Amino acid sequence: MTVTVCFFASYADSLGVPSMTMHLDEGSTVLDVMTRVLALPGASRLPPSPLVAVNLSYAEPTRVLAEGDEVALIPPVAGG
Amino acid sequence: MTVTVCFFASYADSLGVPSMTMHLDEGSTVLDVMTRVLALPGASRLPPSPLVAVNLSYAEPTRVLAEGDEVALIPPVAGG
Amino acid sequence: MRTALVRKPIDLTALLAEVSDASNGATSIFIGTVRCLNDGKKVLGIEYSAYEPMAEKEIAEIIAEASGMFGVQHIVVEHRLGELAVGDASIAIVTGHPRRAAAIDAMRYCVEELKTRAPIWKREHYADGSRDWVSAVTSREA
Amino acid sequence: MRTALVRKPIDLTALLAEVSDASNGATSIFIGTVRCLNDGKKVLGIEYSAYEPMAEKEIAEIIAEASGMFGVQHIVVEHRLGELAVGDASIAIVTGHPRRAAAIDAMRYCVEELKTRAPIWKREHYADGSRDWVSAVTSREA
Repeated sequence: MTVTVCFFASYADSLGVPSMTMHLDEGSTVLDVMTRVLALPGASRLPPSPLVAVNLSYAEPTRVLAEGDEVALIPPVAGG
Repeated sequence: MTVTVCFFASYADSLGVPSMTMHLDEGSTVLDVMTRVLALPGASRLPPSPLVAVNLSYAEPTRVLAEGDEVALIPPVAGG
Repeated sequence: MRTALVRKPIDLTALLAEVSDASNGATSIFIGTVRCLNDGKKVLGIEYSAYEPMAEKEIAEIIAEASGMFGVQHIVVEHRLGELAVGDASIAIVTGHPRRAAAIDAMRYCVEELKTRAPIWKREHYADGSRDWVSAVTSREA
Repeated sequence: MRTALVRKPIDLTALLAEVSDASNGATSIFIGTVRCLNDGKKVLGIEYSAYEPMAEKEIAEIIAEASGMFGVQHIVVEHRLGELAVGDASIAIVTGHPRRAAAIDAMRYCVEELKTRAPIWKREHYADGSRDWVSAVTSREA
């Protein structure tokens, strides 16, 4: 299956891209995506367990993904 | 000695005057003023122990008064 | 820091300009307005009056207390007196500070203390033509 | 109740009109502004960005929570994105209710939750020409 992975703010700067398409085995979880992301060039500047949202809601690392999901890595927020 | 006694809002309505001059013996207290006020016509609509301010600050009934003091009876406040 | 009893509409924009400071990160505001219902009675307006010199002194003391407790340098309070209609602002409290917690705490302290201590009174005018002095004790307050 | 991410100056007067209701006795406002100093560094401006659809959803949920917890029907939140200068408002939260406690509690809940949950980021521009992403964890927040 295919998911879209989105990066923002300092994470997008570190990885050099705002998003990427990722091909995953069925049954893959958020943790599987994170493992792949943390192996990318520039990922050494990311924390070991970044916050993640799936389809616009915060999600646990154990969350099982589905075809077409939008997975977003959320840097520490600073709104307001 | 002489003091000025001021009434506001519902107290002024009940007593029919906004203020009065009161002649007192030396050593008189806030309580002495209240006793005199509560004997006035219309005073039956005042509470038995109204709040009092002397010279713009809240004062206890035991407060000893001085010549020229301004004694104000303060109805329940409702600002804001 | 400033307090005033005023007899014209409160100008919130002017108050905001007054607390403005490049070091502020947070501005907190409370506005009290005349509402159309109180204790189930339809209200047409409110007449506010005060023991003016004492009210100004008491509010100035409240502001000084809030400034000391929360370290807030920028506080302005205006309370309107006279005849107000439904929707008119009777009070505005504006605080500014680098941090939000202090700005909000100072605003809340000022409104709570003012409603307890400032010698200000209101007489409501009802749709049935009657008028009544209202107190924080006899009515549930805004 | 409404939330919006906007790219132009926040119009507080319009937001006040939006929460206005004859049954309101209390209006509470929080305004966040870009301040000139953060952690001892002189700030010239801030660039705000967001994961926009999620930020709007998250803020809408926060408003719904505040409405349920405090019974407040009138809440509007605007957060500005893009390049802001010192003194510019980045956020305004306005609540209206018959009673002051609910209006202030709802305002405070919205600002605290928004700062924790909404996926919004800021990059500060400093007087020395450098730029840095700032987080609530690494800086003391306004």
